[in-house]
Amino acid sequence: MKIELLPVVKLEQLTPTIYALHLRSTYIAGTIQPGQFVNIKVQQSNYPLLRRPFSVASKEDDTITIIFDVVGEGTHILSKKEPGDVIDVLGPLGHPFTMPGRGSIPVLVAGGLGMAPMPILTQTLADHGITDVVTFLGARSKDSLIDYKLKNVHFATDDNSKGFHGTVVALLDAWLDSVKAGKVTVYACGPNPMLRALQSALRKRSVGGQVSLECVMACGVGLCQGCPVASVKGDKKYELVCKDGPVFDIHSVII
Amino acid sequence: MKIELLPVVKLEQLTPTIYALHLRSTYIAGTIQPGQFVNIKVQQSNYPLLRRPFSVASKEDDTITIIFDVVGEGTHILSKKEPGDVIDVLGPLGHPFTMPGRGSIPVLVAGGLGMAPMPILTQTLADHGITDVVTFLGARSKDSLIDYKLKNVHFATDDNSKGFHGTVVALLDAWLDSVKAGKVTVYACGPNPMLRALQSALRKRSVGGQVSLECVMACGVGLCQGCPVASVKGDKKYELVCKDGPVFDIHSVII
Amino acid sequence: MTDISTDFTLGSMVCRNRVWVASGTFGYGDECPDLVDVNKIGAVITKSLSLKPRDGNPPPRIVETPGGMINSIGLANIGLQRFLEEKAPFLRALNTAVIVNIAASTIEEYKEVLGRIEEADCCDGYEINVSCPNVKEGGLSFGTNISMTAEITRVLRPLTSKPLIVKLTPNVTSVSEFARAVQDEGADAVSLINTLIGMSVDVKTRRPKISTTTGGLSGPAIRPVALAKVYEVVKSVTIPVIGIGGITCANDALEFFITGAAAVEIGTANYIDPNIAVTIADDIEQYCRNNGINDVADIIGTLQTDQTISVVKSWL
Amino acid sequence: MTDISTDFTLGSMVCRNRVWVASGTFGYGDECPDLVDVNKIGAVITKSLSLKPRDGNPPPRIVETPGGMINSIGLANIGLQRFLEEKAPFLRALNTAVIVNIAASTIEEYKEVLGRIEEADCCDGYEINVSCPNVKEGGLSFGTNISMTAEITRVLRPLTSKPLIVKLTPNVTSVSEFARAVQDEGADAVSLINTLIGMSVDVKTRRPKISTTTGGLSGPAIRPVALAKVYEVVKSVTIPVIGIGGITCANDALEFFITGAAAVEIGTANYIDPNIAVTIADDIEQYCRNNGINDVADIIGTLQTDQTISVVKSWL
Ligand SMILES: Cc1cc2nc3c(=O)[nH]c(=O)nc-3n(C[C@H](O)[C@H](O)[C@H](O)COP(=O)(O)OP(=O)(O)OC[C@H]3O[C@@H](n4cnc5c(N)ncnc54)[C@H](O)[C@@H]3O)c2cc1C
Ligand SMILES: Cc1cc2nc3c(=O)[nH]c(=O)nc-3n(C[C@H](O)[C@H](O)[C@H](O)COP(=O)(O)OP(=O)(O)OC[C@H]3O[C@@H](n4cnc5c(N)ncnc54)[C@H](O)[C@@H]3O)c2cc1C
Ligand SMILES: Cc1cc2nc3c(=O)[nH]c(=O)nc-3n(C[C@H](O)[C@H](O)[C@H](O)COP(=O)(O)O)c2cc1C
Ligand SMILES: Cc1cc2nc3c(=O)[nH]c(=O)nc-3n(C[C@H](O)[C@H](O)[C@H](O)COP(=O)(O)O)c2cc1C
Ligand code: FES
Ligand code: FES
Repeated sequence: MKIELLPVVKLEQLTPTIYALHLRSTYIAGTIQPGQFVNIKVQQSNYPLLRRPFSVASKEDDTITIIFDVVGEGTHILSKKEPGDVIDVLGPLGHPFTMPGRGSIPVLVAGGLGMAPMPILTQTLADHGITDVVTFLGARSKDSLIDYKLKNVHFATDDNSKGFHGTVVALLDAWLDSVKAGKVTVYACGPNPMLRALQSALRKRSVGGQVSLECVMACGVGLCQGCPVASVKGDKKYELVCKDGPVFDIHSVII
Repeated sequence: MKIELLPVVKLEQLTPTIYALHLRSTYIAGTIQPGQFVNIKVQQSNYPLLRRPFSVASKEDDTITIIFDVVGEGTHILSKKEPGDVIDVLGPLGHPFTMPGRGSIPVLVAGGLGMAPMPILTQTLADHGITDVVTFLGARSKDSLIDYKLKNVHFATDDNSKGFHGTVVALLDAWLDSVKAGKVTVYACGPNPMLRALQSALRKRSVGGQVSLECVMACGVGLCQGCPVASVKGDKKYELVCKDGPVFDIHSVII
Repeated sequence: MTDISTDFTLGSMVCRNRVWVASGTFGYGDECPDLVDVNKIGAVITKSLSLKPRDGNPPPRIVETPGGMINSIGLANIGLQRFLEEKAPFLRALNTAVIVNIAASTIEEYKEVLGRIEEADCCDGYEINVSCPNVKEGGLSFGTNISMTAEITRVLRPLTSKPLIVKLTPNVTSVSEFARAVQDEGADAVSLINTLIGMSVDVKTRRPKISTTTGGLSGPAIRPVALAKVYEVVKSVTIPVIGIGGITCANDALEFFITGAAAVEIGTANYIDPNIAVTIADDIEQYCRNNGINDVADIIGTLQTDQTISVVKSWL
Repeated sequence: MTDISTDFTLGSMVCRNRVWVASGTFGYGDECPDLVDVNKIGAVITKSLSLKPRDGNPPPRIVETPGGMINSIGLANIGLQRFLEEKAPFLRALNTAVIVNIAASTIEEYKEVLGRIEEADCCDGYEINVSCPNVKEGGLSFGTNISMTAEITRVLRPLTSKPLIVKLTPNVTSVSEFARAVQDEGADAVSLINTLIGMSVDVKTRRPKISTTTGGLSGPAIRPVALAKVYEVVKSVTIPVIGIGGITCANDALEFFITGAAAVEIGTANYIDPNIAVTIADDIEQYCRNNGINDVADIIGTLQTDQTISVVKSWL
């Protein structure tokens, strides 16, 4: 990990509130693994005070991309960046997704902006020769379904504006009827309520997988102990999302 | 006085750090008097917390102009504004310059950004048919001599890069040798050390005048009592720069 | 706009809403008639009034800090006499609650000021600023001494039947003990917090940034401290608690209401927008409408805390 | 770069510079070797260590506030045993001063932890975190009780000849009384401030934003409070005062030095840049060079206050 001032290559607006920010970093592009994140100081002043964590969504040559939704002051400031600006980025951080066992089909399950780590995961799976991914993407409505660089996507929307009418977990669950439990590895990211539903759906079917968690972070590197998630494995009551995660065995954490 | 969201008409860069910001306000342009100021919230967030006071430097039709130097976070943010942005402005505020007595020549004396209220004063004097103004403008170096819309300007620089080599007060003092004390009214604005020198120079010659003061302000409207200046007139020990000033009789205040 | 109950009654004082303006941040209510309809404010609290006029401290009196500001105004005020002559008529004519805030350096001065205002009958209630130097105790602040704070309350209580609000300083170990003490002496409410003691230095000149070296820190920076103090006091008294500190918007005010404040006072935020109290009151009404709440009172003290983990609380 | 004296000696501990990292904000010094050359930090202060490992508090443990953050980590730490096994060797090998910060819930626990670290001889000094719940007193914080704070110092003092620094809490009426008390018991220095008690509420859920309701406020927002407390303590003790609170850059650190701090600790700012202490130390050296100062010590306590107006000070 390093702290670098990265030049903005491009800011792409994907929806009224969702953007893809492309930054140049030979170092991060060369070392990033899917599921890892970067911690961004959105501007030089002390406001906002803390860095903001974002999954690296994809990489191409010396460029990395983050996809973000404007939810507060920090992401608002990011949404005003333009080529010529530089941004203070710390990364890559955290524990990545690992490749599925031989013969296991990777099933990517994302809710809303939980899609962020999926493009680079898809890319990395392909680099490992694994191209039979199945992706399930859910959102409130079709306007927030971002299928940026995703493959073989099944959509679900709460408002029935695209694809399956219902949650992405319900859609996945129905689909799992058609496959053997041992044959798939789930990769998931999304809001906690969705992840809890997913956990119990998978547990019933004894399907395993990996989940990328989000939580408020102060440092992103293990200094503050501010990002615990309760764990059912090992002797520690809590693991740290920033250092031990953000990717965990989906059945090891109490979300 | 009102609080308005004013559209940015244009941001002009006058020097590497000094800008002229043109804002559209029919109301302020219609009511502003020379020496009055506006109090600006540089952006919508709570950072920076307080408004920043700026003299109105000139007006044209429905547009007012402020001239500012980038000295800190607030002015830095202002220097990034562009047409299409709106800025939260409270004004017009404060006690203005008053017109000189009949037959008295207005002598405008400014140090650095103290020139800010002088263009509109020049303009207003002309509107009153007074065109024989003499302006003395001093700065550290020629790069910070802003003679935007000033008339009949005598320059002074500390580093001898333009005009008189020395302070603007020394230049004025020499010039005053050639005029009768009762024949001029001084209008001054600038850093406090300059204003103190000016005060004593004028006192020696029994020349009167008006001075526009600066100080840190929290409210700009008399609510906080945060902007006192010691006064030698009246029964109050202090006057408020924002409400009783910023323009004072130059011999009434202890700067 | 009349569907939501926003009013708040404290003894004989009826306020149209629970969003007030804090002492020292709104002058005597007559400063910016162009910018604000004062009658829409829940209660106008005047700048602290002392018996004699006070010039206040030398400049500089204020400095901005991260998320806040430090002030050392020195309680500049026009004094009782001029207040009664110049301000009382305006305040009496207002169609909203008026609270006179009183500061003093002796118990006798508190009594005299309150007594004379009571005679003039120009307000609906009193707020007592106890964060003042007690000249008889070498300038130690009344407000950091629990028996002095109690005594001020005790001697003032019989002088008025109007609500008596004691404004507490946060610069003490246990503000709830002070709250209980003034409750026991008959205060109708407590308001908190006054400013935290703060300081800032100009590195270039090696001088403090305000003339008196230390001053009072206010603004959003102190909101978490204010909220924690209100939480502490709400749990330990039965009289209403008025929350003050760093409130800039309806959301901030709601944090205080949820925590248990019966009303809030807006301070520093008035400097950015003198109409902010009215805006916040309106926004809270709208919040109630949007959330099916009929009375702002129904929000108060609705904080959901997890009691099972409160034992670990003092470990940070 | 060797022209400026930056070092600071406290008893037997020699620090290469006066910019340290604060407890709880730098782990055990081994967390980000990629980002910082730990040996360039003036002193590394470890996360508070307790006798037994502590899991810490449930999430959420942190929330950002205006200019600051609230935390309630619950003193999550690996406990003495694992510390000695896993961290002590690394710390002993460091080529800079190492200060172990100790937290405990009984006097006996303080003694045992300090005693066992002393045996292991793996540090250059101790910082005692007294902002801990005293289980024998129903969880009241040691640090808000002057006699408990003094007693901790008294019982620990004979156990070590290394410097003993007592870290004071700001959540008291008069922090200088605490400083004097620990000075009288033989503390080599005091450090302050620990966090202010703060709170924040999620208006949507009506729940506190951290699981334990209140937590510790840190960051630039509290810098004015920290500086005022340091000023108060510097005037009343003769032992060195270590300044802590909201320092993010050399200018901030210089405010503390000018006010009289002998060294500073960087806390929250490490989360934004773990190398910030080194940068600040370098920038201060550069500042000295630019201003013809040969020794950082020459800046300390150079504050110019106007004595003639200090009488009006307590009127805000
Ligand atoms: C490992 C990790 C990866 C992430 N990846 C992405 C990503 O690729 N794209 C993306 O848009 N977002 C991502 N997030 C969430 C992102 O960090 C927050 O949206 C962002 O910090 C909000 O900053 P803000 O200043 O705009 O909002 P704030 O003003 O800080 O907060 C606005 C709202 O968002 C909530 N929020 C703030 N921070 C977080 C957080 N860390 N997690 C969850 N909720 C939060 C707040 O509680 C508040 O309700 C990720 C978070 C983590 C921990
Ligand atoms: C009535 C009045 C009229 C003014 N007119 C102009 C003008 O026309 N053009 C212009 O460029 N500036 C003017 N100023 C000064 C201007 O308000 C400050 O430069 C501005 O507030 C700085 O904001 P900042 O956030 O960039 O700097 P900050 O980060 O707030 O401060 C940077 C530096 O500037 C100093 N400073 C801050 N505010 C003031 C102030 N109000 N007066 C003096 N020094 C200050 C600070 O002490 C600090 O050293 C005026 C001030 C007043 C009171
Ligand atoms: C410039 C200024 C002057 C103040 N004057 C007084 C005062 O005269 N009497 C008083 O009781 N409080 C006074 N206060 C304190 C405020 O009423 C309020 O308690 C404090 O500022 C915290 O609220 P805030 O963070 O919303 O400003 C003053 C505050 C400021 C900033
Ligand atoms: C997340 C966090 C954890 C902390 N943990 C400890 C601790 O274990 N022991 C301690 O003495 N202080 C602890 N502190 C307090 C800091 O050391 C420091 O005193 C305080 O944060 C003020 O400094 P700052 O504003 O620079 O952060 C912690 C602070 C934070 C923010
Ligand atoms: S965010 Fe600091 S330890 Fe994880
Ligand atoms: S700036 Fe508030 S009274 Fe002048």
